[in-house]
Amino acid sequence: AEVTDATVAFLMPDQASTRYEQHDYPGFAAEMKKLCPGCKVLYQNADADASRQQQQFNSVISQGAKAIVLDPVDSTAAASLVKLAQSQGIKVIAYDRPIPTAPADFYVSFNNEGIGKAIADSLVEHLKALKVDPATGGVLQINGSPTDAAAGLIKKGIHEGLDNSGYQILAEYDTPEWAPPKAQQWAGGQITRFGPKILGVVAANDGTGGGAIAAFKAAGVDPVPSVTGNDATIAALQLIIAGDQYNTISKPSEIVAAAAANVAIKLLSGETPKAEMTLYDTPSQLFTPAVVTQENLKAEIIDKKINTAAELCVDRYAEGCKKLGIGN
Amino acid sequence: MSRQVEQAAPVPPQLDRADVRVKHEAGLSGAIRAFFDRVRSGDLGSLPVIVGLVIIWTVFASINPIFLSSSNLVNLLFDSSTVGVIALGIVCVLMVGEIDLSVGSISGFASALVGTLWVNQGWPVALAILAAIAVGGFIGALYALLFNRLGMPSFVSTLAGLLAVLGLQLYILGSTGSINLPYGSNLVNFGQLLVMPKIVSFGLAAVPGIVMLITGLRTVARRRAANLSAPSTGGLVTRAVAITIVLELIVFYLNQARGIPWMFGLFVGLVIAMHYALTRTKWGRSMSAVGGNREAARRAGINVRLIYSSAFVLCSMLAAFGGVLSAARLASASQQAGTGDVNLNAIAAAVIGGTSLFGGRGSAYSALLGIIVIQSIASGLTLLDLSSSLRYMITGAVLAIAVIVDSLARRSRVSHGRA
Amino acid sequence: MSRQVEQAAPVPPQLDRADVRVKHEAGLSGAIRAFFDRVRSGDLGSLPVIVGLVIIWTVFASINPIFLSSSNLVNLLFDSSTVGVIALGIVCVLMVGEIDLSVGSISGFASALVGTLWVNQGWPVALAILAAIAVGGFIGALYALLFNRLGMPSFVSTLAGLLAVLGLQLYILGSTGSINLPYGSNLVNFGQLLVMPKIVSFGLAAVPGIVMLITGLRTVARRRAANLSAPSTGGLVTRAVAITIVLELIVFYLNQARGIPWMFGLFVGLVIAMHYALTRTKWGRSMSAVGGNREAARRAGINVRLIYSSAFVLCSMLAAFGGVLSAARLASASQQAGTGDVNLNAIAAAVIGGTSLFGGRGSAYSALLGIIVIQSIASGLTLLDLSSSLRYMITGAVLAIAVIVDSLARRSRVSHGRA
Amino acid sequence: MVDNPDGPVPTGELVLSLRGISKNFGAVSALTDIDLDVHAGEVVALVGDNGAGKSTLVKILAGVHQPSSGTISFRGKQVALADPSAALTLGIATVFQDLALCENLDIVANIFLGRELNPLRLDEVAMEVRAWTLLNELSARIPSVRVVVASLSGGQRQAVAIARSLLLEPKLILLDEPTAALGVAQTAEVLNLIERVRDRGLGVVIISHNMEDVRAVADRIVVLRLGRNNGIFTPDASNQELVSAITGASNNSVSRRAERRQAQQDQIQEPRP
Amino acid sequence: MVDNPDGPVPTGELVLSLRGISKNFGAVSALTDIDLDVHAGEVVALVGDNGAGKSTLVKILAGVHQPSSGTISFRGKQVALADPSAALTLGIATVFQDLALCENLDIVANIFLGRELNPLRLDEVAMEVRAWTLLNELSARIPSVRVVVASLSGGQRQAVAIARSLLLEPKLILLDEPTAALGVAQTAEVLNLIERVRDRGLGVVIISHNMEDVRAVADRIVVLRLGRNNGIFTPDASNQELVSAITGASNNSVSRRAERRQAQQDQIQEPRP
Ligand SMILES: Nc1ncnc2c1ncn2[C@@H]1O[C@H](COP(=O)(O)OP(=O)(O)OP(=O)(O)O)[C@@H](O)[C@H]1O
Ligand SMILES: Nc1ncnc2c1ncn2[C@@H]1O[C@H](COP(=O)(O)OP(=O)(O)OP(=O)(O)O)[C@@H](O)[C@H]1O
Ligand SMILES: [Mg+2]
Ligand SMILES: [Mg+2]
Repeated sequence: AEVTDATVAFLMPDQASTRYEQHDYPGFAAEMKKLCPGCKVLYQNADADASRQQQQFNSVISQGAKAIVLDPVDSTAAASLVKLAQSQGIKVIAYDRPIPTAPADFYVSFNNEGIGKAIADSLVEHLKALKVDPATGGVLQINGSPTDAAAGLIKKGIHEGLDNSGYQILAEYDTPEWAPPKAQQWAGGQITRFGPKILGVVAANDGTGGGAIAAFKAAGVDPVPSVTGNDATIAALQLIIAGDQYNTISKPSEIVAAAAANVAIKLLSGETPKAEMTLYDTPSQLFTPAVVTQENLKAEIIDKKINTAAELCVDRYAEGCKKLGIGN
Repeated sequence: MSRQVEQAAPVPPQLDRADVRVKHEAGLSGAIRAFFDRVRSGDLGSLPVIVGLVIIWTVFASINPIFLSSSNLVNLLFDSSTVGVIALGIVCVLMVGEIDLSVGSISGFASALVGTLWVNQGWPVALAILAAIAVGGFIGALYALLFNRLGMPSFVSTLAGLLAVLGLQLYILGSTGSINLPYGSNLVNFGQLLVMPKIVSFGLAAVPGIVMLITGLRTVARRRAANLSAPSTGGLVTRAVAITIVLELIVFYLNQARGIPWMFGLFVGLVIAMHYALTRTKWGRSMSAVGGNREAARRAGINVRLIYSSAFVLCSMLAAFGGVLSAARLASASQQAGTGDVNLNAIAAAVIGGTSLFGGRGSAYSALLGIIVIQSIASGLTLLDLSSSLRYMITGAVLAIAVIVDSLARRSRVSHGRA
Repeated sequence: MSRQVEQAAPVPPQLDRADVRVKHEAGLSGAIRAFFDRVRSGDLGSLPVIVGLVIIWTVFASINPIFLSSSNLVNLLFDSSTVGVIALGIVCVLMVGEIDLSVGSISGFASALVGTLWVNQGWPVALAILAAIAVGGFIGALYALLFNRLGMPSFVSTLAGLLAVLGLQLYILGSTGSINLPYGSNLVNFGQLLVMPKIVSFGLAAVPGIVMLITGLRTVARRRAANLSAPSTGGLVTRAVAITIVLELIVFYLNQARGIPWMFGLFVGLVIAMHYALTRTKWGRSMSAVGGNREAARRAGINVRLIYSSAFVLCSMLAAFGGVLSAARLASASQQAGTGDVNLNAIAAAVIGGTSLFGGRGSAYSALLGIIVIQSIASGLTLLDLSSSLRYMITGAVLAIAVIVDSLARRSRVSHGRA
Repeated sequence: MVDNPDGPVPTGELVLSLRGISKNFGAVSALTDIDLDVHAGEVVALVGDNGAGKSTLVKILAGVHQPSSGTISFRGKQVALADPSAALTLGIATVFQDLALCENLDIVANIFLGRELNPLRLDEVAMEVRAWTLLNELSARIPSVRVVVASLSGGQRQAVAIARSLLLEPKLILLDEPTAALGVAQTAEVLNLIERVRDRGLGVVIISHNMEDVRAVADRIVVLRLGRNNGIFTPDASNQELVSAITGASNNSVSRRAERRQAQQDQIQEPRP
Repeated sequence: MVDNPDGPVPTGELVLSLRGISKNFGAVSALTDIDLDVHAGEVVALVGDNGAGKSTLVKILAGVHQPSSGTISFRGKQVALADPSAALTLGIATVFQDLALCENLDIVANIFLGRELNPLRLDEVAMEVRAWTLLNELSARIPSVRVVVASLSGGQRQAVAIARSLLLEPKLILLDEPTAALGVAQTAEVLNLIERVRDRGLGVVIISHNMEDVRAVADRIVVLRLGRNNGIFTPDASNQELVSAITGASNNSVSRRAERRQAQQDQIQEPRP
């Protein structure tokens, strides 16, 4: 059956990065508009509060949502939301983070654990390429918030990447609330502690990575050891251009969001969307994000039109851009 | 004795009506006139907050009528109950002029405890809940000890507690991250589904009016017998009937959807019990006295330390219980439970409802009213598609508006010489 | 006049030494004896917090000697300066018995403003900073308006502000998320690298002692002339020398590493200025008076509203300035700036340092001491490899320990009849 | 408001004049239709039972409360005393019954509150000297002026409050039970002081429950009863008269007590010689 | 502590006995080596200059402060008054100079504070009736007992504080300037009351600056000066004697003022007839 006027909700978890409001939601809304101009999209962000997400979930049901795309704040707590919705015949599409204990109707995501592993692997390869001797030191690991499930996944992935890499983890830190100043302070402490033994830093997102870079700069360490990131924020891309940050992860969320919109429409019209695999008993479609370094920044970001050269190459970064062949 | 002799006027009929300077209003019309007098002089109790609430509701409903749909309101009641219970504990510590910044952590820790003990260790659920509440009480006792024996300001001790208890929560959840409470278990049903049968809710809604009438009439009789002035029976009956009608209408409306959550019923029950304890018992009197003038209370022979201890312990126990309810509501005990703005919301609810941060002035109802204000704002805004930045700004503005009415009323009270 | 006649004793030499009941200690040995008397009776000022700090430092240093390495201490000073400036503003509002819960949001908003105006819009950096501070002041003026005109409790208005300003911050950062402040720019260098030349730092470390000596001697002379008792010159010199030696030693030690950050110098300068303003000016006197007894201050003809306004505006301006410094420190203006525990840390710093939450008692130095306690704990723990759960627990415990000494001293003061 | 508020006040001029002042607190009418005149160089005593409204009247004159109705004229001009600083600016100094001191500040700070010398760099030495002078004038027994008011005895606090009011050069001084907590010597000094102040041409309003003191210093005694004017007496009115006006009955506890004591003493003396 | 604290006190028994009580506040010695005895059925007046230490002594007896040294015996047994409730349990009721009322509570609640009727379901009606009875006994003029103490006049508050102390059945009553803020009628009632209480065999300690009242009710007058015992007088001691003991000099402000007034009156009277 053709869907013409359904209400679909898009529930995002937090503000920790801008992607949800800058990329995911616009991407989702645009795709919905294309697929079903008469449909209504409800957007909510739970600001990292599981109870608020529950409230928003109930609220969109009151508003007549027939399909809900849910990026859970708390994957466990989301189980009851899934059950609640399904008991009323409402479709739930898990988005970004899986809901392990209650199979949703579909799961679309970038692979968070994969992200963690990817940035760690990328850093390790880089160090090996530079022929950095593992015996001379190790790397720091900066994780996300200790109370954030997604951070837990990334942390797991980073460990996977580092544990058998030959590079020892000097110290590890769960950054409360992903706060960059905390990451900076912690990194500052490690710099006094380990000094030149720090060969690189695996940071779970661009904010904490930026904090680590600031710590190195503040300690007068030059050059700054390689620092990873994740999310491809403009600020991080600029740091990569300037050579201060080593890598980040580009997650053109629009792709996933569009996929979620497709799945939603399919589910609503009674079709079964095509699944690549089954995760936690849920038919799933996972996208692998791209690691961005100086080498592929132009290809991954500019050429794929995720950001424009004009956005990135403001005055101070113009020179770096030129070196990477970005802009005019 | 000497009074009557000195007074030139004819012997006044009642002990408390002897002073010629006081205007007394009699009968029903008098009661109404007295009410308007009070409105003008700003002595209004919780009325201003209710007015603020009505304004907020009207605005939200006019933007999106779903706000007032009974199913949305039922959800609102579910959501209010969990933090509301915590706010009730906050009222206790605020009454004695102290604060507890760690209620969020304690609630999260309690939910983690219930999760581990019940789900992972297989304890009976009731025992797990009791254990969580007991642990909460123990933490409160610790604060009381630090306060009474070492004189540590509660702001500092509970700030330390906030961190330490959060650490404990992460620690016991460490291996699993978060724990599912079994969907379909009584506890989770209680937190998510259970509503009162219609007949029960109608019955309960009649109780306040009836109790008011019975105790009111008894008091009138006793006061008359003791040669004291007494409110008019007419006014009493009118008030009881009015309250019953309003409550029954609310219940009727909510019964259009799922009905009144038992969890909300429990919360209101706790509020009423706390109100009784604060206003009608020696303990409650001592709480106000200690909050108003600690030294005077001590000189009156009140065991000030015991009162502080009771406040801290009660607050922590209610926080723990609120945590259990949140876990039931979410069907999960997670590392995030109790973090975020639980603390601030609980304290804000009490303050918005009219409990003073400086002690000695407050009411159990402030927790109920305050949390409904806060949750109404949250619920109303979820019905609008707003970006987070706008949502924050509007939440702030609406919060301010909700309290402006109350602040203005209080100001007018002060300018009329009632502090 | 009548006094001397009545006193049977020989005419007392000094106006303030006429009462026979007061023991006075004279000379250097007397000063020392008086000091120990004060220690015993618990009247110690900030000494107990310093003792708590020393305990913490000793423990951390014994676990990991790097803690006391001068380079770690220099980091500590950098980190302390940003939140310290915010805590200084909190001291202002606490002095008048109010609170500002939105300092975190304001600081984040200010850093976002500087980021947008300077980096994105190309304003000159100084202008951008001034604009951010001005906007902070405007927000404070708004709180003052709500407080003075509508009587809204500052807890509520600043809670609303916390949300609204956070919304503004997200809004202006909306399109970019976070903004890099350019490495190598003066502002970022100031926040990360700039330290005083050794000679300057030694010079500045001598200033307090010299100023103390000069003003002390002047006061002694004036008091002698006015027939008032005066402290012994010997004690004065001893104290000035002791302070100078201690400061020079600290500076010497820190100069082993990079030296004293200019940012910390700025913070200390602000603390000293605020201390002067609070203790030596009419405005400061009025602040204490309003915080201690608002009605008495009003009856003394103090413009109470103006005082409240100045407190709120100053607090918000310092919060904004602290935000700018944090941005400089981090070389970035992000959506997370000012969220998390900035609020709580700033308020806690002031309270831990000894400023009362209830108004009328406090000191600018409490911001300095308190923030150093808090940052020492954080810094000490970064040097240990701990899981988050342990980290939280230990932070809580250490915080409690840091304050226990102070609490005990205060208790002894109370039991000696000094409230 | 007043053209020349700082000009000298000729003795006998009408400094203050109240007409029809009323004040309600909620349902309680604390003052009803009060009239009162105070002239320069005159001590007016305001007496009345507890709760008669004396302090309320003083607070209205000090700008603390606003009257519900009625007019206040100061030196011939009608004035609105919107807040205490308005009253202070006009030259009305007040010693409040509840003293209105800041317990957390020391004595010097309290005495000079709002009128500190050298606002940008407080002149502590000068203020301390002046504080000692004022307190010694009142014979106050104070160990140190650098202790907080919270640690003072009741009488010491009252002395501080009185010292405060002497600092300013006022036109009118309102003293609400200034000697209630004072010792015998201090009371005598305050009475002396009132006389000196009166002789300097100031208007003085004093409230007291001590009829002896009232008669000693007052030029006119105004009685309030239950918030209303209840007669004006001269100092040579008998105690009996005054007490009747205050309590509203000639057969009152005071007279009864006096009678009973008289009777007892007669009994005791009878058996003796 | 006391074997039979509730037994009746035979008149004349030594109720309270202080030996060598001292109290230091930091560098100030508020009390030095104070001795004091109070017998059952006796009214002891404690007089002294401002800051002489009277209230400090009362606070020590009420358990508010702990003495720095010295011993307290109550009904023959040495006792430690660790806190106010210990003193209350022994049967020592106190009216404090600063009243120690909770401003945020109403009059009834203040009177019954700590001694509420029916702790689990406060009997408000009975308490209100009792409050009115007590206040009427004191002739207090109070519009309503259901207003908060913050809105009362100074005298009304004092009446409430006195009413509080009458509730309990004490063995010893300490009154710290109980009549300072009271009107003439109320003062008379309080003096009556003290006599009634004394006649019931209670010990009473009263502090007052009003020598007339002191002489009217006291059986013994104990003078403190600068924190030390400075003589014990009988009520028939002359004003002159008492004032000299209080101020420590026979040439004091009181005597000078009396002389001056005498001189003035002589002057005035001379030209007349
Ligand atoms: N702020 C207030 N709110 C309500 N009632 C008040 C307020 N202030 C005073 N009153 C009432 O007004 C009346 C007069 O009080 P006021 O203080 O003027 O008495 P007073 O003559 O000074 O008595 P006293 O001799 O006891 O000091 C009292 O009954 C008191 O209860
Ligand atoms: N808590 C305290 N801290 C420091 N000094 C105190 C304290 N309490 C009282 N004092 C001092 O002790 C002395 C005696 O005070 P106290 O209150 O006993 O005097 P008093 O005899 O009651 O005087 P008054 O007649 O004025 O009430 C005073 O000099 C006072 O400053
Ligand atoms: Mg009065
Ligand atoms: Mg006294």
